[in-house]
Amino acid sequence: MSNPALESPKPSPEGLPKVHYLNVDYGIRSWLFTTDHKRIALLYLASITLFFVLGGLFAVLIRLELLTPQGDLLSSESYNKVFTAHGVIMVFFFLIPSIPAVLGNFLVPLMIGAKDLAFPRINLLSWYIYTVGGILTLGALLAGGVDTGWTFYAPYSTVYSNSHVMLVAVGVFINGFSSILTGFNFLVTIHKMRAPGMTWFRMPLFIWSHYATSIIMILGTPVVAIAIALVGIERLFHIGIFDPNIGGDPILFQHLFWFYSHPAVYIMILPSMGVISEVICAGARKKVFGYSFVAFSSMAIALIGFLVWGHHMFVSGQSMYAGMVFSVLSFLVAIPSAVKVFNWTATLYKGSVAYTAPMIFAMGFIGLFTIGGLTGMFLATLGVDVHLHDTYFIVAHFHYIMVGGAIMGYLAGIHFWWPKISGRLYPEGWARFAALIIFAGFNLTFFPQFILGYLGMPRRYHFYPEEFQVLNVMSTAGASILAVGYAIPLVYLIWSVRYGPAAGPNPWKAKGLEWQTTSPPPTFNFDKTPLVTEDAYEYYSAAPAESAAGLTPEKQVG
Amino acid sequence: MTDHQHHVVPVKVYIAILIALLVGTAATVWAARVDLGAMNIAVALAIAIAKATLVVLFFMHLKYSEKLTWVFAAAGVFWLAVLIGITFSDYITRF
Amino acid sequence: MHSGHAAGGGRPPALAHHFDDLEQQKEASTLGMWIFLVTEVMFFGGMFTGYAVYRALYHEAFMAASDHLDLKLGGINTVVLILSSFTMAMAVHAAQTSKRKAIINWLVLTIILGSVFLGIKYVEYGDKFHHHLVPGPHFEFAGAHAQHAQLFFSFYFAMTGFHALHMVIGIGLLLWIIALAARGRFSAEYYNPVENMGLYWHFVDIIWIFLFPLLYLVGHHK
Amino acid sequence: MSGLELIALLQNQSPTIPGPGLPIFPAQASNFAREVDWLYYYLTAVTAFFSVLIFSTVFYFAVKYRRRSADDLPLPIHGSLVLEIFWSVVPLVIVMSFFVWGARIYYRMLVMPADATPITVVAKQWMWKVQHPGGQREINELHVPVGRKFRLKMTSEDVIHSFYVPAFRLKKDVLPGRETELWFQPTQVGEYRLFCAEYCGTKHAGMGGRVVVMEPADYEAWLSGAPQGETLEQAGARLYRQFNCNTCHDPGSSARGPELAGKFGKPVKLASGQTVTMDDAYLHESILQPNAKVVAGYEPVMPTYQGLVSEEQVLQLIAYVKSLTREERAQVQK
Repeated sequence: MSNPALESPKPSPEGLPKVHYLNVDYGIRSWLFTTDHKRIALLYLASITLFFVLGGLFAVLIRLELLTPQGDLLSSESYNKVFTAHGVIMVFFFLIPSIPAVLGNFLVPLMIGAKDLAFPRINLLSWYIYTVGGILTLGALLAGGVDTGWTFYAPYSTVYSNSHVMLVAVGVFINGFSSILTGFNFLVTIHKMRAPGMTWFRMPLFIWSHYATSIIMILGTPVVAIAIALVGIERLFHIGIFDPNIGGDPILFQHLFWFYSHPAVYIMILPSMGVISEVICAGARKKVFGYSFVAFSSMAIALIGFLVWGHHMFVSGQSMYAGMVFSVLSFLVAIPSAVKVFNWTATLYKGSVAYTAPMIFAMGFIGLFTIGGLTGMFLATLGVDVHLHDTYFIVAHFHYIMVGGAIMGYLAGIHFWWPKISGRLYPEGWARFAALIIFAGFNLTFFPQFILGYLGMPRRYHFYPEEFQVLNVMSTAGASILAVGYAIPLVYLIWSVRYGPAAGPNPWKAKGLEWQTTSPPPTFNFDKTPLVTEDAYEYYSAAPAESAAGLTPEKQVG
Repeated sequence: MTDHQHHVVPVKVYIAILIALLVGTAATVWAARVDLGAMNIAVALAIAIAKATLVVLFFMHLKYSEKLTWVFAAAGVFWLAVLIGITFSDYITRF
Repeated sequence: MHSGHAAGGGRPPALAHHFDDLEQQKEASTLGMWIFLVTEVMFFGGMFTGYAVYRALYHEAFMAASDHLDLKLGGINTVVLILSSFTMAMAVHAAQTSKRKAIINWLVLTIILGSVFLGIKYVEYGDKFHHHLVPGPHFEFAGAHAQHAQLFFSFYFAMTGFHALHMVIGIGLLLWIIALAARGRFSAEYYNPVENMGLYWHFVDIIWIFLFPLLYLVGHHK
Repeated sequence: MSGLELIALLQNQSPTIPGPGLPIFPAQASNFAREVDWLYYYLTAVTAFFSVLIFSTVFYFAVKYRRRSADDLPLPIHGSLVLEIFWSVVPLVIVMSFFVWGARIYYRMLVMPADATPITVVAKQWMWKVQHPGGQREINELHVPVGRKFRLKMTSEDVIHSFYVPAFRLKKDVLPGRETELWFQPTQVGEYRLFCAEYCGTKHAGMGGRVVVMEPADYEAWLSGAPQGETLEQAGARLYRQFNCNTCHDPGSSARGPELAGKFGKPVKLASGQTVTMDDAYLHESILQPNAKVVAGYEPVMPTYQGLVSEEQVLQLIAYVKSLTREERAQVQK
């Protein structure tokens, strides 16, 4: 192609390195007993993709059911189980581990110049815990499913539901520990394993966002674990902690649940924001605008994000004054998110913008996240939330954040680092096409749901009044486009593992330590411990991109 | 910052802390038997916090640890306070 | 941030491949343990929050129900646990001063004290079963506040149950540490596992330091 | 056409439940609807403005500063403190305006007016049971006259439900073991949908009905024709005798329990030394958990009625106890 902005990365003439983490050892045991963070990242990639496909199939069932108002495809019981399965799988088994456990696992040591995470065996353990939690949850689905919604509200979950609540509760409880272990490993690694010269303010923003995410993981997850454990205990032994018949308060469950589950939204979006910062800088070949503001905004989101959980409870019977406190705090958490969006946009200014697939995903992210974030304002606004709470407006809003935001970021990251992960280039044209299809399909699926919500269609409805049908048909049409959009990358990425041309160490000519080692990297990441001598994203520097690497650590004063 | 020589706490200190903890236990049992009204719980918690602080500082060597450990220990306490405090902002203004 | 030492001389056998030196390894392992304990604080924190809410709502009932706990056994258990914390601290001290035999002796003492604690807990639980104080369909509570007293006992069993579970896990880990110590793995150079074991054990002690007054002592003043 | 006219056009003014088609806004049928909509328009305008701003800026930069050659290396820009402050403070001011306006509406929604007529609503899987103060009962329907204020006193017999009327822009969770309230003043005659908005089990989607707002005259006619049961007070009086409450609580009885006449709304001294007001919540608790707050001078001998009386019956008993106080006052005035 003649347009340099549309140029694809050139295949590397040298081919793949002789020995790298993928071919250093073969056989199933070399994977199941690996302690290499990169291999564990791939184990996660495989399991997460499986859950994504499964959760997606449940989404397809939901959209097909809602094509007509009568509820004629599934029974109400099945429909309730389907949307619960969709929620549980997508939240706990796809979104929360997605970027941290795959890209974070792969890149955190590479980006800070470490040989591995601080606790490689605990890292592997976290994948096994995730797998056990996942198998239990799948077992519950096979045994007949669960119909509480992913929120497990008491007393429905503790007393009234006749489905397999126990099994799913145990599955989610166990899975929580995998998330805790991942966060804990990142925190120690980022604190203690940085390469010489990698000061805090030279760290890539991806690392900052993972640091913030890890804080949420270790502080929030135990609380939801105990909340779900108490639901399980109440179900099993009739030890009623939330039981209104003995004076228990079901709203207490909501407090404990949302103390984690609201910050969990930031577990999903913060890593995505980290990816976008990397991709935008590489795509515009320019230092990020306002580095420290973007870095600190991640921390601010993580910290303030812990103080806002009660905005899920404005109509729950929580006190009015608590509602007002939660509302004002919720508005505060919007500011750092806005700061990020403005800074990304400003980074493009006078840059050298290439229309690579990761960039198209990233620009899509900025747009969809902007809409998702701004519609969040509607829900933080007390008087309007009373009307919108538990309607399709909420459904649309959080899909804009979690699908439009988190998954766009995930796909941007997977494409951006695919050459590093696999050593090969994916077909750029197909990837751009997929990005556009996903963007279009996504908007058609979820924009009509904002209108549905303001009209008053409640969520989790198996059938609905017929005046809502036109918008639901639009949504289902969009979902089918979206499904095709998600299937395309799955095909060409797998194809590229075998047939893609060799990528070379740095196909994007990007900055960052991960691009200074071979693609795929060797088992211990770097032949020599790298020495960092400049800030992140110093594209405009006298030294060409490659030469910063390879300095021996002896030259560093200890 | 911190000295990287691992600090070995003298046995004397451990024994002193042990005695302080046992005295604290006796004190809290004794205080509970006196009716102080609403202050009973405050006294009990104050003694418990004092005992826990001794354990954290000396048995767990926090006193001799690097600043970062202090930060994480403080974060745990702070977030627990957030969880309890903000949850209570609902309950105390509800009725 | 660590400084990159040249890998001159042999690597110590206790040094894992991805660390530069023992100092970095020890710092990472200690920090990791503290972060883990922070998650434990939040785990128990959820139950403490629930307890605090209900205690504020049903103050009288909680006082009445607390009277049904055995203060004597609870008090003895508190002393036992504090002693075990002391023996654990002494085990770490022995490791720091490379007294290999003493490490094992102090750890065995810690296990014995921990088992005494669990034994007494078992007696207490049996007593509650006997008197129908276990929440659920067979719960019986004489006097006022029968329903809210049930909430108190729900918290009693949930909190002491999770605490006891931590003790059981702790005793299992102690056995493993003793096995390592018997093989002479610990010295003043390298004793991270003993130290982290100590941090865990002391944390479990701290939880009890709060559980004891909150559960056993709320009702006994008259 | 001005923007406001366009909004008015899109606003579904149809007085009945709309048929199939593509409506954008629900009808405005309560005192809150108009203001909630205005705030919604404001939020929508701000959202549209910033979305268009970000979209078009990203698009413009992406085209204008596209990569011209493979070795392009643009000059770095490190940032600007002034800009960072600008784009932190401006959003902060805007969101605080959302907060203040939203909180004002919320406050008015949650503070119950004194002159509102109470209606009892009991939710159970999967129906709404409504009882008017005159004793009329309805299931999954609520008839109200236009212009009068109503106050729904709601409770659930099983799980959490949520009473939601989109045309009123109002919603409130309905909880087991507790009473929650909702008030409104219908402003437009018509039929509007009633939904359960909190997931409550298998037939959650079917737990709906309609709210019928009528002209006052039609409402009177409906009242007289509606299936009429006992009033709340009558039912309460019957239960009061049926459960032998009178043996302990009537004046001159063996006086094992405190007298109830004339006490409602007044302070009660408790055995614990505290003082509480005898209100709905206190009576509710005292029926289900009699020994939680025992009146000073009495033994905790009353048995619990948990499981013996339904939530609805508790409300009937409370209504009867309240009526004892009204009668007392009436007699004094005579």
